[in-house]
Amino acid sequence: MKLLYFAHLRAKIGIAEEQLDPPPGVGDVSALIEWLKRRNTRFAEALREPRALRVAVNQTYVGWHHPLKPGDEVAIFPPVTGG
Amino acid sequence: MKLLYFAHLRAKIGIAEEQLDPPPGVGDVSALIEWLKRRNTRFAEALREPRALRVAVNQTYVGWHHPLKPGDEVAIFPPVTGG
Amino acid sequence: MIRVQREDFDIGIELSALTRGKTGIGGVASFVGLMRDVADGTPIHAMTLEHYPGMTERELQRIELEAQQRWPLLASLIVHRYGRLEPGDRIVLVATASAHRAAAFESCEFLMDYLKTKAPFWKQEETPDGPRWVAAAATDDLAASRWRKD
Amino acid sequence: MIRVQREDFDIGIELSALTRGKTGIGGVASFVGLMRDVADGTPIHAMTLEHYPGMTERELQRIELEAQQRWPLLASLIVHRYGRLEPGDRIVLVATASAHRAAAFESCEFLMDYLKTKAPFWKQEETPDGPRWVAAAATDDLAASRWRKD
Repeated sequence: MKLLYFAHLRAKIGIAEEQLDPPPGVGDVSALIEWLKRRNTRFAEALREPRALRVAVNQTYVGWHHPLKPGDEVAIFPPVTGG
Repeated sequence: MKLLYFAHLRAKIGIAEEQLDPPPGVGDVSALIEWLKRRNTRFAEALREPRALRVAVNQTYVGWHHPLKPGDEVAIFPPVTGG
Repeated sequence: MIRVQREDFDIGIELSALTRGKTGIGGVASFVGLMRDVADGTPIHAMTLEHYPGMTERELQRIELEAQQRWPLLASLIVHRYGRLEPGDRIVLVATASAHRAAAFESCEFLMDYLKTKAPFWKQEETPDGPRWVAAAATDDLAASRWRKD
Repeated sequence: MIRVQREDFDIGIELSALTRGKTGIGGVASFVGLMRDVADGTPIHAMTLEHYPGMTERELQRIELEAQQRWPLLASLIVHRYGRLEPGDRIVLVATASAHRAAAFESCEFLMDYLKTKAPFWKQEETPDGPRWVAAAATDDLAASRWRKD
């Protein structure tokens, strides 16, 4: 699975992109976020407030219960501020 | 008094502009229109439908009862179609 | 700023000049009216825009001032052409600049609606059956009426 | 048509290319977002726009398609820049063309509202106290929500 972090999430976590395979129990976006938060304090701090997170799977916005599969591109980022 | 006619009013009346002094009884826009209509059939035909006329005195839109004075620039034209 | 002219205009140059040095501007809404090649199902080869020199400028200035009083504009521009035009030609440019986009959009639409019902311009179209004067659209009166403050 | 690019754009050239040969177009509404030199009372020296390559293009295409389905558009364009910008620089151009002006204005505003809440761009501002990430505005969510068809 490819993970991408943007904007101040990227700055807080300290990496922009990583390849990783979460354990089999991590089946949806919500479970992935919880699992990431347990990795270390940087993740725990960056992902603390779920309402301030947006998630896209394979470059499409998804909800909290969207299922995940190996090979997915999962991006986690703050609300957008373009335009 | 300077009179101006525009668009299909001008085409129907056959003149774009004229200098004339209506008789003393012609004190407002409404009276001027009625007086013009009695001049000849071209005017009578062109000014037949009051709702299809717009009037400006000294380059400002005015209503039917706007008073007139010597030296005024009076323009009569159909509803505008610019933009 | 308002201008009534026979010549074409360049939107890029106009908007750059309008906003130059005004770094409080966050957005510029603009509208360009173009000449269509068909009206009410009839092909139109060309069009002549007649206007009332003097009053046209006064009306455009009055409309622009009203927009400036109703919205927090940092710049505004109306350029309207007259004379003979062909399909695809630019007729009018309206642009409004503000710190935020809502004021820019609203005031730009307001200016177009008022210009359509108040600025003394008249269009004569060249059709296969000869010239014809464009009739005022009831939809334009309706569009302008929604800005009235009762 | 959509484009995501580092380079500046010329509005006159963009709009001419957009409407060329399409003589059924009666009006083009457009919006240009510019970088302001102040935000929430703080002077801003410069700004860096980060984006999500790939998803940005997909979202802009999706938003454009939605506008084309909701309004009778004859042409549309979104150009959004990324990278470092300074006050007065152009950030975004949205343009919509239709036979009549109401559809052009509405769809242009719709595109800007959706772009502001959906396109994956993030702004980092350079302030006298150092860099700061721009927070999403609740007013943008509100603006986007009015287009929802319930």
